[in-house]
Amino acid sequence: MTPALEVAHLSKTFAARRGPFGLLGRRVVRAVEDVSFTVEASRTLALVGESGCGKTTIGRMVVRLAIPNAGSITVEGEDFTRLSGEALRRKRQRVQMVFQDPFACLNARMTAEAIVAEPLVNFGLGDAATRRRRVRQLFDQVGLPQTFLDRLPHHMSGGQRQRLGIARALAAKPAVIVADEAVAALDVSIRSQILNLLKDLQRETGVAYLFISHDLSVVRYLADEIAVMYLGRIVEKGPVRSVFDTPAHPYTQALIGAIPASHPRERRRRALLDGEVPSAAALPIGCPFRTRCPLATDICSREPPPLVTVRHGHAAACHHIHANEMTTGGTTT
Amino acid sequence: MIAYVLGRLLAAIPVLSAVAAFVFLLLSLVPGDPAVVIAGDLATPEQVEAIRRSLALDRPLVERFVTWLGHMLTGDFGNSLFSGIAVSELIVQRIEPTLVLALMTIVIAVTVAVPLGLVSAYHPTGIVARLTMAGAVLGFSLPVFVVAFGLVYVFALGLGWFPVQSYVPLSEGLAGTLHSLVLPAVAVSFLYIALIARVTRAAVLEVLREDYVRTAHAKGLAARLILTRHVLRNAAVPVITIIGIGFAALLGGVVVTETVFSIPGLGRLTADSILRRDYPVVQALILLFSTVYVAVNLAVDIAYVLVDPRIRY
Amino acid sequence: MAITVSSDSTGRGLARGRSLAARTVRFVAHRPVLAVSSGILLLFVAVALLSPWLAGDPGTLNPPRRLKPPSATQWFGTDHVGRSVFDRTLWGARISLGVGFAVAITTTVVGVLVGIVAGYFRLADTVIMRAMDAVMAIPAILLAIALVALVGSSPLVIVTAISVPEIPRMARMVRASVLVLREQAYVEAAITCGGRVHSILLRHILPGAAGPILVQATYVFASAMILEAILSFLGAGTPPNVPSWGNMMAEGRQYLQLAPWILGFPALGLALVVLSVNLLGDVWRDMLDPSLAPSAAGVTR
Amino acid sequence: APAAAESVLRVRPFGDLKQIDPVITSDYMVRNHGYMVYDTLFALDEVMQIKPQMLERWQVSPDGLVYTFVLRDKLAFHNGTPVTAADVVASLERWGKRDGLGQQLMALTKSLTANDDRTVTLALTQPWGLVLEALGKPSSNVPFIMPAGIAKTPADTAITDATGSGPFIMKREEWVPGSKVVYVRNPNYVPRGEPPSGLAGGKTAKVDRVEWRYIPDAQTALNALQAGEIDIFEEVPPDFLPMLKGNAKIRTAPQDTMGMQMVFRMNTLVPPFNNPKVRQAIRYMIDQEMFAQAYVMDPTLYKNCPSFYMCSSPYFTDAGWVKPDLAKAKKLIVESGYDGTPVVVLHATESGPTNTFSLVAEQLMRDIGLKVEPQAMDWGTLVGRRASKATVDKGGWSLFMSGPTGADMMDPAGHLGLRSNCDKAWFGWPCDEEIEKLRAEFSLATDLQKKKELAKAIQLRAVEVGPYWPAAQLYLVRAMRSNVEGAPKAAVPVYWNISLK
Amino acid sequence: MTAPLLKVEDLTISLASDGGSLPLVKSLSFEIAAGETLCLVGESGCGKSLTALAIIGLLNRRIMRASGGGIFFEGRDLLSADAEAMRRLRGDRLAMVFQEPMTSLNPVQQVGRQISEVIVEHRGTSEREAEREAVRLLDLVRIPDAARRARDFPHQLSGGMRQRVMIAMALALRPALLIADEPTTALDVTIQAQVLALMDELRREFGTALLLITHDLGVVAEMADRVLVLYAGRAVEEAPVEQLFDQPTHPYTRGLLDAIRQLLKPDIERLAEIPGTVPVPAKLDRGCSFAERCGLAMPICGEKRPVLGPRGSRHSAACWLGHLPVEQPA
Ligand SMILES: Nc1ncnc2c1ncn2[C@@H]1O[C@H](COP(=O)(O)OP(=O)(O)OP(=O)(O)O)[C@@H](O)[C@H]1O
Ligand SMILES: Nc1ncnc2c1ncn2[C@@H]1O[C@H](COP(=O)(O)OP(=O)(O)OP(=O)(O)O)[C@@H](O)[C@H]1O
Ligand SMILES: [Mg+2]
Ligand SMILES: [Mg+2]
Repeated sequence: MTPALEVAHLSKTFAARRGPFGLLGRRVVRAVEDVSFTVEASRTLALVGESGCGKTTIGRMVVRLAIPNAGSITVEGEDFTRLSGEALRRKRQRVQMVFQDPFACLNARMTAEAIVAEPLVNFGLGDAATRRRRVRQLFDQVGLPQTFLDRLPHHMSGGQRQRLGIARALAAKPAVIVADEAVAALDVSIRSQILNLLKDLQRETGVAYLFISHDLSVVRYLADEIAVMYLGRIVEKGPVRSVFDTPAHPYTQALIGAIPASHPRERRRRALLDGEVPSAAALPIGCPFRTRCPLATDICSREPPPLVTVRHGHAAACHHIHANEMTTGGTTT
Repeated sequence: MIAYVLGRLLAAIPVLSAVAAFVFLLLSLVPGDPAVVIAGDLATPEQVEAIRRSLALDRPLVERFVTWLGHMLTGDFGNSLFSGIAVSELIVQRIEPTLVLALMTIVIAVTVAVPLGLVSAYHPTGIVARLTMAGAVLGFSLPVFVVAFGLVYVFALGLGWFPVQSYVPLSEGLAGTLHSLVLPAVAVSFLYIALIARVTRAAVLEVLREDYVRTAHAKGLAARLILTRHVLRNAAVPVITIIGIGFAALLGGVVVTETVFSIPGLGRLTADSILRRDYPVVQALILLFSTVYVAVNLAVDIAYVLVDPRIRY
Repeated sequence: MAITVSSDSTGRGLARGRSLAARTVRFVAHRPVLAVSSGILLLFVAVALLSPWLAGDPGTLNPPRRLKPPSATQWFGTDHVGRSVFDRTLWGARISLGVGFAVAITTTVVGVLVGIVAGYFRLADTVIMRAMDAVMAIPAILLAIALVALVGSSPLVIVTAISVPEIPRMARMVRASVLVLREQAYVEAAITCGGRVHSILLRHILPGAAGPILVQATYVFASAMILEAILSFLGAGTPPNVPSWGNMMAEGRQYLQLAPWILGFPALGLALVVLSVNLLGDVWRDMLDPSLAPSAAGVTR
Repeated sequence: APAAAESVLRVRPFGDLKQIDPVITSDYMVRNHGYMVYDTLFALDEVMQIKPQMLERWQVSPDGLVYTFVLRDKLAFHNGTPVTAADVVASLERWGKRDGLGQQLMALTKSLTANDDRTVTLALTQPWGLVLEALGKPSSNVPFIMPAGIAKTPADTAITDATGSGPFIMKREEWVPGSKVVYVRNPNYVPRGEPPSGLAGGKTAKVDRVEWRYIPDAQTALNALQAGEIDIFEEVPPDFLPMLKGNAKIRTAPQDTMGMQMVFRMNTLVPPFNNPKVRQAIRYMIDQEMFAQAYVMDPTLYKNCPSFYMCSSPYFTDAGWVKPDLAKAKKLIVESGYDGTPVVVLHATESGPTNTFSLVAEQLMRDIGLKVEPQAMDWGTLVGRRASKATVDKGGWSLFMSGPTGADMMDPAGHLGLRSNCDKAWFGWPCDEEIEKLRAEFSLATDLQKKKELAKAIQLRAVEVGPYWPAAQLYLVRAMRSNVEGAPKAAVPVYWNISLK
Repeated sequence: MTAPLLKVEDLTISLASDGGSLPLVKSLSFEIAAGETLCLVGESGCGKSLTALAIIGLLNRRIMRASGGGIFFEGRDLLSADAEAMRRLRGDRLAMVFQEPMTSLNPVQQVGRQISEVIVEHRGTSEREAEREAVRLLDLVRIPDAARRARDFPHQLSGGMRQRVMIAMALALRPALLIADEPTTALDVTIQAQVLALMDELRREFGTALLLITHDLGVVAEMADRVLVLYAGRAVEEAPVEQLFDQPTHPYTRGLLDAIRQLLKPDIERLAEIPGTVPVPAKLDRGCSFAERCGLAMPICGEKRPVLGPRGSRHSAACWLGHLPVEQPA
């Protein structure tokens, strides 16, 4: 079976111009560096990591809003990066995105109904009546009352807008959904509904999710696999269980360690990561994480660590994997 | 970006060539010929024919175009068919008043219109908004000669502050020049104020509802600062566009104003030359205007990037 | 699905009836400005259409009664050859409004098309906008004279000669807004939703640019009427015996002091029409403004 | 810039000086410019007598075949070189190639030679009564005397050097076509001893500088005059005159002694005006009073002049003239078998009498049953269009209105509108052997009584064939600040002898 | 106890439209003392953001009205304060982090400038100095390479970075009250922890009071002193944080806590949900607004609206079940 989404050796740099017309020079930000992963149909890959490490950029490349500098993106066996024109447009139906910003991505002049109906109209899915029905169904599914059909995004709260974005992504029944912080603005009860919905849909339609999130508990609930990114690279990748239970990379460990308490009594001063976060514009030689890594040694400042398999399906990029392998019991202690 | 600018400058060559050829063609279509005008009302047909020959106007169109192009490439724009004065000299004589008038007008217009537009967007039901609207309607619908007449009547004939007409060249002192152009500049800027203020208002209304304006308020910035620093800059692209368009049009000459105030500018030179079919002058002028438009448009496009970093070409 | 939605009949029912038309009616009812300005505009359109029945022959000269001020018999006075300013103003509405609307619509439609395409596609920008640069510099006067020579004088020629140099200006204005708007996140979202280029341009980008476009259009509308006079003067416009507001104002200019009514009445007509068009533009803009939109009322009751 | 002590006369001329060759063009502005910088051999005085101007003396042989002209002493061009007989010869030859009378003169000339520096001999092949009329011609084209070097320029190529020997020197570098022409006093000019009279007599430049400021807009010019920014305003639109009445600082005076004749010019080559009957109908249609009144209300400013000649002309006669009669005109149209071919009017819309007269003409023609198709245009287009001899459906024309100065309408010989030599005639190309024969006789006649009879005969013939119709005579007015003194009463507005108080 | 820093009394926010006015937030009262952290939690769309906007005085005046007893900040009623007085307070004593980090930044101004601006405005320092301070603040919120990033435009930053810029802006002048509307949704947990620590530091050092709006009960657990639970525009429960986690009284609160707890359990197949959705505001006239979705609803719930009543010291809830013994959550 061809995987729903296959990303190979994806790289993206941004040349940020400094000063008007770049007269003060350019700064090249390496936002994504040689990233590869595969998401099978009916599976969910969670992308987690440092803020600014390139998750959104990957998502944007996957839906082809950004053109990668290198690498390929294959959707259901078809190279997405090669398509253009009408073929590309048609193919877009298979890959939809929930945007990180629930307001900027909604046209302020369109009613909620028109927003959700847009992919249906564009991809010619169903006649007007079917579309009306489908939009209403989607509103129900994401928990938006039908009275909101005529509302403009301006008149909705953050969570309501986010649900609108989700409904739109679901509308065309795509094969792959890139969900960029799709549930961040939702309260826990709605979030539960949405997460269940996503799972149900996956079961029903076989949709694959590329799920970008900072909320590790959500990731653990929803994802099958997880990829941890740091400064544009994947530093650890593996089945959710394996990664949560036995994180191999020190950054992953720090992430898991930093999950907030679930009860006020459990508050404590966590061991926050110290050290400078290096700039994506001036990556250090060797391991990008070494500036903050408690285990860093000489080799880390010389050679970038390769992604090596730790155990079945679980790989990490660290020179000190074995020294570091610990069997922390997961999230809460 | 530098590459972009260079590209645009290079692109000016085909643009100007196309304009040159097109104008040549247009002129050949236009009835009436300069020989007839030169000969005057009483001339007989043979006399006209003889003049036409002496001006080489009897040559085929293509031949004339090629000859003209050849001369032009060597920097020779020819002589006026009438006065015999070199076209370049004629244009140099006329460019100064036009340039000063255009600058003055646009400065007046922008300094008045932009604040008006801002305020009338910010207080859409306030007195400023209503007055601006009324002014804009008058600015759009009153021909400039009516405005000019009113100004002259009050400020020149009545109060005697400014001259009724005429232009004092820069060589006689900047103050005199500016003084002589106050009324014309105000008269033309009336329309421009209307246009710029309305565009500013429209663009600003669009921006005012953005979240970052709310952020600016949340920072406790004074309204004036919010409007100028945050709102205006985000609304600037259409405003700059209309200013650019207006400025280019002003440089292209404002015939009526120049006529009414008797200013020897490019606008009247253009109109007169067209009307008397002074081909070399018309051609050179239109090429000049094309160059101006190309330059102003390029400047405007560069300005976009300066005000809005998201814009790219 | 586990989510059971509270079915909420009253709210739905209300919302469903809220079609654009219904919203518009409701909107109009609440806005006297809209009513007044569309009233004025309709009145003028009616005058223009009905002028053959409302007014006498606008071409009849009567030298002995030239330059007479408004009076009971001649409501608007007479002009420099003794023609009735009233008759001419009424008849003038025909040409003027016709030219104004035709030019405004032509300019806007073509300018918007050119502008959005140029603003959206880089290649089109380089090619089309350079062509526009070239067109911009051709004086309307020259074009008009040439066109008349080529095809004879007709309303089409007037409209063309005035529109052609205006189109690049409109296009630049549209393009400017598009350059900004095409970088907006919602446009990207629309692309991923499979929006065809035209729908992205027309549905997502154009409404955001509507404000300045509308202003420009009303300006073109007014200036076309004034320009028409200049063209008539050059023979490109209407025949000298057919009045237009522009024509009348141009002729009345010499008599501004002596007989201000010659210029005054057509100018008043023009101002009223421009005012109502401007007000309508504003109201329309307000209707389009999502932050003020009445759809918030969708939750009322 | 003028120094403070300089006296400057600021004039708003009626038009723009587009060019400076008074021979190549008949443009009146160029003519007026010519009077500033050039001098003439003869000139017309206030009472229409031709007087020597550059000449010390002249004589004609008893057989009327040889004319000898002796130049005054100390005549010099602006560049200092003396005016010689050779200059005169060259200038007259060039003029003779273009001017109507000049051409006639040259046709009869056996030789034109410079005997010495100051003497010119003109030998004719037969006696001609109009030699002085030609050389003292007040209006276009005036036989101005220019340096031989310049006068050698082919008559079809415009000269660009304004060096002459007249009372003023043109400041070429201050000339801004379309805006300003500057003349300064010619310090070396030696005026004649006689008192000034019309274009003749002593010409003294009494101001240091004359500036022609072309103010295209009449309203602006009026304002400028009221504000004292100009001293003289040529061709005041008659409707402005009442506004100047009460102003003590401004007075008005006739601009020239001749006035102008409005001309209703028909194209006699193509239908409908190729039909003499239709032209006869027009003859009954034209009501000069009505035409004039549509333009001027003040009866002193126009004249219903029942003649092809100006009322001030010695040849004036109302022989053969009819009273306007619209009913008769209508009848004649019906009789003419008019087939509905549209009368295409080249309607120049530039303000002024032409526009108004066209409007009136159109209305009257409609009233008598002609189909009228006015085509608005600028004067530049008009002069181009009127050269076409095509029928109206092929871009031709039927009618235009024009207003030549009275000087061109004084006598049959120089008469612009009466010329009926077919192709060579003025636009409209009337063709009538009889008229031409009478005109030739007129030219050769030397006796005034004989001439008057011939002029009457020509008029009688012309009313039958209708080469054109006069549509009223108008007088132009110029307004000046009350401190302007000494403006000559002449056939042409000139600026010598004027001083500022 | 000292006088509270902020006291909101009987605040009602209603939507004015051509059809009348519709309350979205109803009779809300709460207070915050200096140095205290109050967390506002509640269903999406229940009016949290509107409340925040009302406090800082930035509701869209043309369609929204805030009315009621008053909003007293440092003893002064903000509802009746004049525009200039409000302006002086905002950004200085009263700062807010908006929920929409992307659209809340000016797209055409460098982010450093956007931060320094507020310093210049209220402190009158030189541009230079303020810019240095801006870089320092960006560094504090853990933006790498802060000096260079300060010169970036918002579109060049990632979502989390923009959010941190917003936070830096709000912290710039160490306000007396910081309103943070979901400030950390785009931050990964390590950065989030650092940013929260930063706010906490501010609170301890300068006595800044914090009104924190969040959906993340983890953040609540970490930060809150007290928690106010809103439902459909009304306060339904208010309690010190430990009490709330230990003894949630209102069924809605319990639902929320259940939802988060089960997510923490490994290997759950399906999350339990609170059935139904928030009813539209218009229908809230009678009875308890939560009744339709409440598993414990009684007949009275549909008829009479419960008022906020005490449930122990500093703990109150609005529920007819208030007096029934509450089970400890599992
Ligand atoms: N301009 C408006 N017109 C109409 N209704 C509005 C408007 N703004 C907000 N609302 C409604 O008011 C309610 C409260 O909105 P608010 O933004 O305060 O919610 P919130 O509690 O912040 O939710 P979230 O957690 O989703 O951000 C929502 O139901 C929303 O639909
Ligand atoms: N248009 C752009 N121009 C320049 N740099 C950019 C641009 N877009 C993104 N970047 C840079 O690329 C890097 C990755 O950004 P991205 O938005 O992918 O991060 P992210 O992982 O989604 O972060 P977050 O969790 O904060 O949303 C950042 O350093 C960002 O500054
Ligand atoms: Mg992101
Ligand atoms: Mg909110």
